[in-house]
Amino acid sequence: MGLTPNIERLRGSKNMFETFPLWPVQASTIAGQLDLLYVFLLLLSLVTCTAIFTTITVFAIKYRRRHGREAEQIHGSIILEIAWSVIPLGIFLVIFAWGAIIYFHERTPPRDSTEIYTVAKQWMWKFQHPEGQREINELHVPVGRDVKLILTSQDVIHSFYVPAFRIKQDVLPGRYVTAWFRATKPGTYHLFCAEYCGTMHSGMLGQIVVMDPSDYQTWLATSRTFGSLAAAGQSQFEQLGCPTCHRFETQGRGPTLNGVYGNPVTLEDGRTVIADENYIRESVLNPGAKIVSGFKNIMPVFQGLVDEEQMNELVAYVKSLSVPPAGSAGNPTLIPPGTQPQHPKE
Amino acid sequence: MAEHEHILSARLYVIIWAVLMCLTVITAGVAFIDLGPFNTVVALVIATFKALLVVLIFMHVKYTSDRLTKTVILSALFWLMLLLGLSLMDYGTRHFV
Amino acid sequence: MSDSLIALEHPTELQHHFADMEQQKSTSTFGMWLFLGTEIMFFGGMFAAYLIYRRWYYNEFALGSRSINIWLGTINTMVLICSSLTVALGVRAAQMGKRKLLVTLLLITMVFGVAFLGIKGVEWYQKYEEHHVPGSSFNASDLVSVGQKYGVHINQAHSQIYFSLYFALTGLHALHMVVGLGIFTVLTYFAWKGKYTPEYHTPIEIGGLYWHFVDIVWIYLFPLLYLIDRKPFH
Amino acid sequence: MATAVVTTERENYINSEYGIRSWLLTTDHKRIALLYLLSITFFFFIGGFFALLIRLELLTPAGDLVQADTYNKLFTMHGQIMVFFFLIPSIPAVLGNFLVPMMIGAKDLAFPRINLLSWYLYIFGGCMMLHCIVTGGVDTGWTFYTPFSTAFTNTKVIEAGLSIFIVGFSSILTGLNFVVSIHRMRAPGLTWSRLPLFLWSIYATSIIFLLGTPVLAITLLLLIFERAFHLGIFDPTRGGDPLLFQHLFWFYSHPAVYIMILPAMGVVSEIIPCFSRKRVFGYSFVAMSSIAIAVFGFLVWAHHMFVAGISLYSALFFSILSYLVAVPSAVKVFNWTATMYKGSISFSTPMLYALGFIGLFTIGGLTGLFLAALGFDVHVTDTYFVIAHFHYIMVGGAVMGYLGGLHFWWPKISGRMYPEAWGRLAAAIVFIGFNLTFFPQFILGYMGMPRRYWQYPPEFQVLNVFSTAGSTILAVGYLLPMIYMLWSLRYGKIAGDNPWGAAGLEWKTASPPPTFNFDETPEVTWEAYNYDEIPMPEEVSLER
Ligand code: HEA
Ligand code: HEA
Ligand code: HEC
Ligand code: CUA
Ligand SMILES: [Cu+2]
Repeated sequence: MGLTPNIERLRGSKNMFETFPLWPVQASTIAGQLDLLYVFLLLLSLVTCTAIFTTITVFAIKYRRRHGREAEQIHGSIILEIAWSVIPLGIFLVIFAWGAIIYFHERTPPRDSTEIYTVAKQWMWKFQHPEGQREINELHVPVGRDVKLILTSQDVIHSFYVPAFRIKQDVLPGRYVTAWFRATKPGTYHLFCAEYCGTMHSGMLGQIVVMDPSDYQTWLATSRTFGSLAAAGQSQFEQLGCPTCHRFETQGRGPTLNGVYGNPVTLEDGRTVIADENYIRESVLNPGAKIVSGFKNIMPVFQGLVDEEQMNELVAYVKSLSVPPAGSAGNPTLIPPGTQPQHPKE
Repeated sequence: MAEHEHILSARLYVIIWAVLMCLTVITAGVAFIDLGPFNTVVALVIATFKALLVVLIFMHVKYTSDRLTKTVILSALFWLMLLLGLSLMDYGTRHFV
Repeated sequence: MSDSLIALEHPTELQHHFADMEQQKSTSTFGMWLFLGTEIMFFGGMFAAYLIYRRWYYNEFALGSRSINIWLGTINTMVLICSSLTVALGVRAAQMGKRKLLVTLLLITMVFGVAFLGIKGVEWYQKYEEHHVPGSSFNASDLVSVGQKYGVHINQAHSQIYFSLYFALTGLHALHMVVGLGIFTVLTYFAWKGKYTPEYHTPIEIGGLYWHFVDIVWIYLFPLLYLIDRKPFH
Repeated sequence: MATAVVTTERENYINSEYGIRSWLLTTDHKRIALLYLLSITFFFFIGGFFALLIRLELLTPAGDLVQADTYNKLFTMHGQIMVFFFLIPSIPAVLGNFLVPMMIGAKDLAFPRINLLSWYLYIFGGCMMLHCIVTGGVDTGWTFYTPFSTAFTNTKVIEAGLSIFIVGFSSILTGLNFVVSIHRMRAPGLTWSRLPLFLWSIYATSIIFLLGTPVLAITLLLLIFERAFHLGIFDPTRGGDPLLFQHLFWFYSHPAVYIMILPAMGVVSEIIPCFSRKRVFGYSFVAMSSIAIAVFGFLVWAHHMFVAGISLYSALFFSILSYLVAVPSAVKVFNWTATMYKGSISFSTPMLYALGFIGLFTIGGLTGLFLAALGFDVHVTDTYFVIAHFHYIMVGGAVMGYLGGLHFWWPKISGRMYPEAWGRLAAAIVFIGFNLTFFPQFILGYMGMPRRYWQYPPEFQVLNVFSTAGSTILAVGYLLPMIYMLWSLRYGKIAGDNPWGAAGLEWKTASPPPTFNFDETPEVTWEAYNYDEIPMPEEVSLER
């Protein structure tokens, strides 16, 4: 791969005035909320700046130095000091609360989002759809569906940024982080890498293609699939020999993985943790870190044996063994090779 | 300066030294007894006590009339707590939500 | 203004920009205390790392700590405490103007300091032989098997983090000791020359503050690095 | 002209001794200040030169002027030089060094030799940085984020880190000197409540130097070890946490932004009363707000990490505290404004810079509030919005404050007046060029243009062209003062001891001051800013 994989994307138009927007497109549910806050902040700043600058200008003119007029010595005023500390503080707290509400919204994906696994690496984006489609530097999503991205990086820190959606999330190596959005408008939008990641940081571009649901169905149907992610995970699971210990009818040498995801797990040292994606990831890559109560620490370390994409498949598979709502609407569920109650597909 | 400069007795220094030595032995010994999570607590309490003795007596802080010295020590410790406390706060709450 | 004039009305040790000895002395000690304050923050960054990884990788920290020779650690703590005593007594000797005693105590202090570094060296050498020095030759498989014996899983990479912090903390501390020895060499020289009097011995005092501070750092490093978990396994 | 007077000139710190040695081995705080002035100016122009190259590259969307790697090195070295080798030392080490002893009525700083040592540390670190640049440079961004800096880049991270480590000690020692001097060496009668506000802000800055910089030092040391020996402390593949690096880095680097702005606020708090002929409105509030900024500034660092993967709760915590720390800044702005009320205002160059400071700092600060709003930051973090925010504060605020202070005290430093008309012209050019450079970047940022981009989508070009155009105007604005100030050294009008009719002990001695500042230790019997007792010379007022 050359150093400038995406340079063509940058050379679209001929004249710089051909496109000269001053406001980013709104293409997600959050965009509108954020723009509202922005407008509020702009107005607030405008008012504050006008007030301060006008006052200064008026003083500068009215009290400019003239013969025969001395400055009047005024030492201060406690009331004013209190007023201009408390009032701004009040305004600041409003901004804080508003920003916090949006942030809270941004950080809590709706329960039944479609989960797309994303791996960032120098300098490209790889996406794994639950239905098995894989994409590089391009992500197709339908309008109106909640999409949760489960992101990880293979090397350095990157950042998943779609200005049209007003979302951004740093993508860290060695750990899953999540982000979510619901697209509202069909179109093709920039995907930027926003955290500096080396030579081609500015070339680590992608496109988010938002489609009408029907177009999306066609796209799904026509694009190559590698079997659903969970199914791929299942075959990984078998190839890596996990079933020798993790059986489904009974507790084997290892705990059964049915219903693990999304539920609390009691650990050997008495703590309980919720089994989220990061927990599953850690259980495989570094099993000794958290030992399930009642089990011995015999599970081999898989660090270095599975790469990020395989890891994602395994996680998707283990997750598919749990009953919704912890699972996700978009994810086709597998029938586990055991007796766990099955749930209907989407 | 000389008029209010404290010259402490050599005996006091030796006593403090003896206490510090004993505490060192105790802290090493206690580590071998299983106190559960309290092992760490005990070790740190002893260490803090030792440090206090050194600061107050050997470094004469107990005898200085200068409040500034104490302010400097306390604020440095306070800032250390900020660094440790606020960064640990992030680590401690990452698993929430 | 000629220098000789100043010299007439000022004691020789008084620098030109101070009004009197008292101001000069309180200024210098205050400066040293502030410096020690910054030192706390300097070590603080590593303590933050230590705390976080100790919480994450407790087993590795515990076994790593076990693998360090507690005897050497304890003895070294004692050596440092002894040196602190001699420093404190040295300051006292300076206050009383006992030149010979002062020089002797400073020399003993330095002997203790060198002994500390020597023992430290032995300890590091042991770690080197056990391949516990972080870097390309790091190997903690011995800890892994100890862990297996007791049913704890040891991840070698995480052991390396423990040893990195161990070497960083003790190394930086040792560096402070070396600097301290340098300071004390100079102090001893001037003390021997009879520069310090009951009226003027600020350098001894602030040198002493520095030494005690380095001692205090060790007082914390000892339990944090050596005593994480020494209790018998069940 | 004035040159005829030379023979009868009084002995002062400049002509008391001659020869290179007398400068390189000096322990006189004023000479050290001049040494700093020279070295800092040098680094400013290097950093500015890199900025111009950055701007030129960004003139077109495609990366065509330099290679991608070169570009990455450009902004890294621009940031590192501007922050660590120019702005952090600027006001403290130049104006602070020159003025602190004089303002407290002392002959020198508490530890003159340590003061010289900190200049040598600065130079040593600076040479190392230059060597690093010449032999290849660094490309990590000024923030050195791991694991890129420790395990992926093949540039000279260790050398750059060491050089910053070393200047860090220069800062620590300078701060130490200031705190000790202000505590222990004030002239009789100069109580805390009579301290000029510049000293309050230098004092607050020094607190940050003392308590923050050591953390940066140890962080860089760990970074260097990590890179050299792959210890794993910051490396996720070895169990380390890259966010730990960010926590430690910002623990220092957020307070460091207050290191950059507080001294400038101090300068403004001196200039405005002088040119309004009034006592500062709410003296004690302005003084205390400096301390409050220094202290609370340590509580907000993770607002640089809102999308970095910190916990939701600490994000909320650090966001709300960011708003608390903004209150004292607001208090300052309001008090400065109120100081002008019923004053008798004239508009010499320093005053123009001070007014420019208020305007641009307010805009920069307000956009800081935007960034501290969690949800909002998610969209604009790591975009040009952030770039615009901090250039508004650091260039529009701090550099303006620095230039204002330099003009204000130039007569004291050099004994000559700078040419007033040129001064005002340059101030206007800087102001215009600045806004043209950085205002478009707010829009760019909100549109989504990420920072540290060597090439960018074409729809961002128009605004980038504005920005580049502005930066060339800015360059002219910065070159002018350098030229006319050098010119004034020889041809400038001889300044009196107190050409502005300013309050403050530094104006009570000769210009340039004698080596030991005062012939005899002054005794202070008046409050700060007693402008009712000092007339302003006619020349200043007539010149408007
Ligand atoms: C001198 C430097 C300086 C100063 C003083 C500040 C001051 C502030 N900064 Fe800034 N900041 C930087 C330099 C500075 N900053 C730099 C260099 C970066 C980027 C680093 C990097 O990533 O490379 C940055 C980044 C940065 C971020 C992270 C952005 C990101 O990367 O996502 C945030 C987020 O909260 C922030 C917030 C603030 C706030 C709230 C203040 C406050 O202190 C501002 C307070 C001032 C005011 C508020 C104005 C005056 C007030 C009034 C006039 C009151 C009236 C107002 C009302 C009533 C509404 N800054
Ligand atoms: C104190 C701090 C400071 C100062 C003063 C400046 C000053 C300027 N900065 Fe800087 N800037 C930073 C601190 C600062 N910057 C930091 C911390 C970053 C982040 C880096 C990172 O991402 O890691 C940054 C990043 C940054 C970027 C973003 C790069 C990117 O993300 O891709 C840009 C782009 O426009 C920019 C522009 C400018 C400009 C035009 C100036 C102008 O104000 C400069 C004007 C000065 C001159 C133009 C000098 C004039 C001199 C000459 C004309 C002569 C030159 C000739 C010789 C030396 C022989 N800066
Ligand atoms: C040698 C036996 C063995 C093999 C092979 C094995 N495991 Fe495990 N696994 C265990 C044991 C024992 C535990 C419980 C102790 C622990 O947490 O380490 C466990 C725990 C887990 C958990 C946490 C379960 C819970 O209830 O919290 C997950 C997830 C898991 N394993 C996944 C896998 C996957 C995926 C593979 C294959 C790549 C695998 N395991 C292979 C023995 C094994
Ligand atoms: Cu990936 Cu920047
Ligand atoms: Cu900040």
